Amino acid sequence: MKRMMGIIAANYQSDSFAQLTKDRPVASLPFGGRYRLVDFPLSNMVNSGIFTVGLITPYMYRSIMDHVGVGKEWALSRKVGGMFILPGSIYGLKNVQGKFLLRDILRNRPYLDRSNFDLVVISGCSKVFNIDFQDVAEQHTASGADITLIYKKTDAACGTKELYLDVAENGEVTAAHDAPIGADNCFMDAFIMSRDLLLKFISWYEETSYLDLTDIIVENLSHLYVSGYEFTGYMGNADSVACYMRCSQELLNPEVNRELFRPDRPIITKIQDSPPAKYWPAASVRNALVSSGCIIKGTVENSIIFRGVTIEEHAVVRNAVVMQNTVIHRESILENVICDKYAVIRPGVKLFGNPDAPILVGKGQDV
Amino acid sequence: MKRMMGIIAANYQSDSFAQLTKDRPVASLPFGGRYRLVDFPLSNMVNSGIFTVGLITPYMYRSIMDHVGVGKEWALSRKVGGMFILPGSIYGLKNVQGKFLLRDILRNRPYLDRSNFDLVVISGCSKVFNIDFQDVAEQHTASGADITLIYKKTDAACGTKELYLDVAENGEVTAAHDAPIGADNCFMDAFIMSRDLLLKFISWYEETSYLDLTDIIVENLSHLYVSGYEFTGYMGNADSVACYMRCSQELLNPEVNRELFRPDRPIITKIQDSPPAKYWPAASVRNALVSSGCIIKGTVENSIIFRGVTIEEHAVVRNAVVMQNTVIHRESILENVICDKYAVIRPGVKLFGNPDAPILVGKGQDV
Amino acid sequence: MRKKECLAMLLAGGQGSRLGVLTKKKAKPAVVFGGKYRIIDFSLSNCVNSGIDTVGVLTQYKPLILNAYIGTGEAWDLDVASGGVHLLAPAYTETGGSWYKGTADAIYQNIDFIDSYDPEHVLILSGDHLYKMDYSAMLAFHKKNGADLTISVIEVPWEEAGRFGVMSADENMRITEFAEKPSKPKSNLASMGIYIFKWDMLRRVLTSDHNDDASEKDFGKDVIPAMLRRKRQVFAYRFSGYWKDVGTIDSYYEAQMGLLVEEPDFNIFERDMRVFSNSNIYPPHYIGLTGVVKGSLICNGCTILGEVRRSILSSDVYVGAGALVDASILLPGARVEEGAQVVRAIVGEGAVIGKGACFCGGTAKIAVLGDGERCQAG
Amino acid sequence: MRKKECLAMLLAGGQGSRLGVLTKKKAKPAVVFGGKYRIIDFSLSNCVNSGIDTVGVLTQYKPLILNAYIGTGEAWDLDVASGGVHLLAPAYTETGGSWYKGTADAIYQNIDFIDSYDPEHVLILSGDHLYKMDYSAMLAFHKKNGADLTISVIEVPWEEAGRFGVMSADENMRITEFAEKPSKPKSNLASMGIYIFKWDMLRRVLTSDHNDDASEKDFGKDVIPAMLRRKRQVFAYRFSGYWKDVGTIDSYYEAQMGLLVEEPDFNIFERDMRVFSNSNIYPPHYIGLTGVVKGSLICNGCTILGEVRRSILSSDVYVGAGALVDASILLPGARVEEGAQVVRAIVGEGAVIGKGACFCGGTAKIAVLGDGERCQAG
Repeated sequence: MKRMMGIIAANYQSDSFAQLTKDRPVASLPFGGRYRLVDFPLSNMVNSGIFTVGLITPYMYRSIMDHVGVGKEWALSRKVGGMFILPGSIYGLKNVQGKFLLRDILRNRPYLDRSNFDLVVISGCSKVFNIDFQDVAEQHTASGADITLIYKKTDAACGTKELYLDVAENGEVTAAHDAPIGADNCFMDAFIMSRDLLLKFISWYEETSYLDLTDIIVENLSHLYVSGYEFTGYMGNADSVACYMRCSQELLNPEVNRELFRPDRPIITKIQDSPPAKYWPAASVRNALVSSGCIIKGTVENSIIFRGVTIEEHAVVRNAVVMQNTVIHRESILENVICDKYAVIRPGVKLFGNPDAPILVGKGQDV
Repeated sequence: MKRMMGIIAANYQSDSFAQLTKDRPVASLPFGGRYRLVDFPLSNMVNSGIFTVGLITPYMYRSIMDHVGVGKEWALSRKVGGMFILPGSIYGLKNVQGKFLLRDILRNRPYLDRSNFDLVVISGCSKVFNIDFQDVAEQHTASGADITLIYKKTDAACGTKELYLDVAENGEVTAAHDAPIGADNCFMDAFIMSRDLLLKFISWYEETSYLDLTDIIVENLSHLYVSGYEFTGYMGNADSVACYMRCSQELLNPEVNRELFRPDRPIITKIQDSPPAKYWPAASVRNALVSSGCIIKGTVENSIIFRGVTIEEHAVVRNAVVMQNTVIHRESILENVICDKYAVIRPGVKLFGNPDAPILVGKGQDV
Repeated sequence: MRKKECLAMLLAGGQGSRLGVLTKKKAKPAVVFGGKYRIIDFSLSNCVNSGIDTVGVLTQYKPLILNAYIGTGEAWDLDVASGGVHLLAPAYTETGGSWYKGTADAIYQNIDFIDSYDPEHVLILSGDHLYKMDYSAMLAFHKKNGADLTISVIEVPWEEAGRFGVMSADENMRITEFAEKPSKPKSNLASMGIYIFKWDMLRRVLTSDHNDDASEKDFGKDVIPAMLRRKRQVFAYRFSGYWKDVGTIDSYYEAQMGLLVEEPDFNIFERDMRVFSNSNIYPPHYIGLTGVVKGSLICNGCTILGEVRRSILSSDVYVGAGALVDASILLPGARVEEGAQVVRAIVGEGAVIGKGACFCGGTAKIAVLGDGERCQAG
Repeated sequence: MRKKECLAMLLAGGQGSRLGVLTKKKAKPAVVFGGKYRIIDFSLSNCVNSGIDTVGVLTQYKPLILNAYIGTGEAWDLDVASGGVHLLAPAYTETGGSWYKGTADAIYQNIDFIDSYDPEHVLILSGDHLYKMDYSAMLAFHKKNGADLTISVIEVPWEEAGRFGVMSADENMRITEFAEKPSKPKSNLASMGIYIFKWDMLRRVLTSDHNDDASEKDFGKDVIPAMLRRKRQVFAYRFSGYWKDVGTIDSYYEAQMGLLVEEPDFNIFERDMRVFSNSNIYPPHYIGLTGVVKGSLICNGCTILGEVRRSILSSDVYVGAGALVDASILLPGARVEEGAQVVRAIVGEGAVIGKGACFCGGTAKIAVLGDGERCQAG
């Protein structure tokens, strides 16, 4: 087993989520009925035997700290290793398109300095997949690469700002583009490199630390041996509202669901204590993921229903994502809608969104 | 037993600590050999049966989050109540002299809104004492006061910016001054008020939320019934470098020590796993507090030695505070010195400070 | 450490043989109830909700699953340094091992443990009933009376009184007479098996009970009658809420079916007097295109492709396409394969109803399949 | 859950009667050692440092303090959902209770527990030695040989070999002969009581041992000889570091005195292969104006107003003014009052040496005062 340390960029903001990320980083966006996006990289690391994980946290850290705490649920509340909070820089992240800003790592350099791991796994938060980083590390070591970028063959990644890789037959990454033209290898915001090289990057680029690590890698493709690791499992992309909606719907595909939530590499999240979901005799539910603590009296189709949601009699919820503790009153209809937490949909309200541009109901909003 | 919730202002900065608080709030200043200042209000609350505690955290939150985590050691990692992280506002706190800025509470209003407690205990971090807030709450309720301010009779509180109270015979606070002239009742940065009144303050002063809660209280002394609670135990003041030094030295008084660290109301802190302190045959130690993990080969007098400090042969440490993992090499002499964590004092180095103006050795500094 | 006013001792050592195959591999308090709970959750949650932070759990029969479930008590906010949950199995000493010979003996063998907290009062609980109770109100009543022992009682129908320990009390609720399962009950005030003792008194009484060779070391049969004979201050505390036995297959089944009505008497959705439990992390349950769920409680991790009516599905249950589950309780990890039928049944943890099989009870008798067992078609 | 490659079973049920009064109230693994540790810390820390995250701790004799100390294993990073520490006391079943009859029987009774992790190999440990060992190196050796059983061995002086189980091995370290405490040892390779078994094999061997009425159910006396008789692949793994028995008063005392030298063979200050423990929170220790401390290990919470030389003071120990403590071990909460003398002695937890009293051992014999006892002057 390779000994690795991890870094998760959980600080970046996005303006492609509108009010969904007004008061939270992308990392703490609720997803999949009971998770937050950060649960996926965290669980991937822990399930791959990585128990020293640095979490780059945003200025708006409350939601993520509330959720992750000291990492207890992920077995990261430890005496040796464990979870390290790495506060990210504060300057206008929203305007910057980067996810792996060098300055965030620079600022937390002691985390890298004080460790004795050879390899560092770095992951973003807005792509959803279940991976064994041990496999990646083995290929990385076997290939002798300086850096191994993880990618998925797809030209429909849906994201607004993806990186597509040209990968040669020997696995080497020869070029990168920001559109799938000529290449359908979508970079998954996850890569492995040696700790030494990362420390070198920090010294070399200290003066231009506003750069993104991936930009630095692309810039150095000719000097470095950058290899690609092809991931063949499911990758969901939650990089914008439309992507988030599509990716949520994909969870209703039993095969995707089974692959993402496989019992041998479980996605771990904060434990909440809710009673089982209660279905009333009149409930009508099909093709849906429903979480504990819900009370379902109405109709639900093709939807993801989070913990503690109440759907009253004769209410209809279709092609929707309804987050925690929202109440949908009787005779209202929601189609192609994303409801944030604690929203209230009054009786008889009808919201019809477009599948590609769902209607958003903000946190605590009363409609 | 009164049911109360707590708020600890752990975000304020101070410029009277020089480099000791360069990268940390006052709340996470190491104190007493193994504690941080925030341990005292946290332990006081928990020992008084307050298990819903909001911690107003600073922009530089790493040190405090590392230390407090989710409050597990204080039994605040709970399903009901527990510790709530309340991020404080970011704007230039260093220049502001306030500890209880209304805007920090305003920003975290849901913490107050969603609770059903009658009383709120609010405490700062830079005064050190062991109190039972239940006693205060009982007097508060019996007196019918709107607010009860806790004070200690002393005109030598040492702090640079104390508030002194005029307390009438019936216990009412009639005036407040920023010097002990005419009053030697030093406000201890701790008070109790009803949650309702605090919420009212928030609404009344929303527009002028840069104000400090204590200023608001003083401004309203004539409209409100503000009562004083006299604390008769030991109060140490760690409000500046000189105060911190004096207060540290006071811990060497066995009576003070016994009172502050009483077993029935223990001061709780993060558990670290160090071996016992090891004294070599040549060690000479008197009147000192020494923590686990130290290796003592030289001479220590009238000093506080934190965890993992090494004091080599023929080194002399006198009237000093030496923080975690500092190494003091052979034949060096330290008198009236405060060494921050991970400092290195080279062989033969001699530092003689003044008792009222101790020499500071910064974190990781190599002297 | 502060002296404890009251600590609780929870009797969880019994096999619960009346639950049949459900307790073949675990003690009764560890049996799953209501989808995501285990029977012990109700007593532990009552303790926490009553402000009792120190609980000794007396285990004996197959305690492995119970021990793992309770852990440090974190799930119930009971992982506190000044108290918390302690698992108290019978111990081996210099003179050999000694199993618990009865409820009173179990407490007797743990006198040292109780003394280490120096409590004023000790609350004795047994973990096989479904109820929500604020023990602090009972403690206040006990203290007000200066009682040596207070027994929580509930009015039961006269025709059922003979199944309980029943007592007669004077106008101050001081107990004048106590009869364990009398054939001709003189009262319909039944003991709920919840006692608060002054610890000094209990320690003395247990010691003399221990030395009495004729005693069966049981609270109901020996300790309480002895205290009444000696004219101790024994009071009855009247409780009037929901209280149901879950110690037999029928009562276990009926109490759970009671959770399915629209406004159940025992409400697991209530925010005050919450019921806490220690749960695993499963994804939300999935109801497929062919799934139907009505009038049921469903836990996380389930996959439902068939029809589920008036049933309780614990975590990680699978119901295949074309299968029917009606008026049944499926314990964690149970599988109902394609086209199978499960009616008025309890299916144990990890048990499997094979393709097309029919596992159905009748009006008279609930069908029960043990943990890990398999029922095949034909 | 992933299949476990190797889980550890730690035998912690023995009384340790050779430690005399120190084990009057607790099992040997719970005895305090080196100021802030308990004996079990060394084995548990070895497990964690070797990457073993699943440990069954077999308890029997007075396990209360041990149980409370281990808790969920959090102190050793062993509170992981996919494994962790499990306390395995003998259990009561439908057919009554059954105490552990020997080391092999203790494992036999927990076959179901081990099976639930489906391990390839099982590491058996006993908790009464002081050593640091990377079990993963031993496991690699075991796997390389395709061994059924690998026994960790250490070279001991020939004159002491008769106190151990000794074995002869061929050039590949395959064991050809094993003798438990032979009067005329043919080898000086002593068993350290550390075994790695292929689980499939061990399960079979334990079952046949269980059915053998003549067996004492002991690994050294029964299981290993039986495997050798049947020509199983049994190998010896040579360990060459520090390894000391702490199971008698003398060895317990000497091993601790060994920690006091400037460069001890067993180093608790080392950062790799750290020793973890579960500690309470005490303030730093206080050395008063009249205090003297030389050549000693001192824990938090102590107050030292007298003279302490070549001694180990556990947490919360008090040494009054004018008192002398020399070449002694003071367990947690011990009090040495004004003017008392303690020399070559072990003072139990919470024990008190009264004002002016003298509690001194000699060169031949260490003086030992039991937990909570009191030694008065005159």
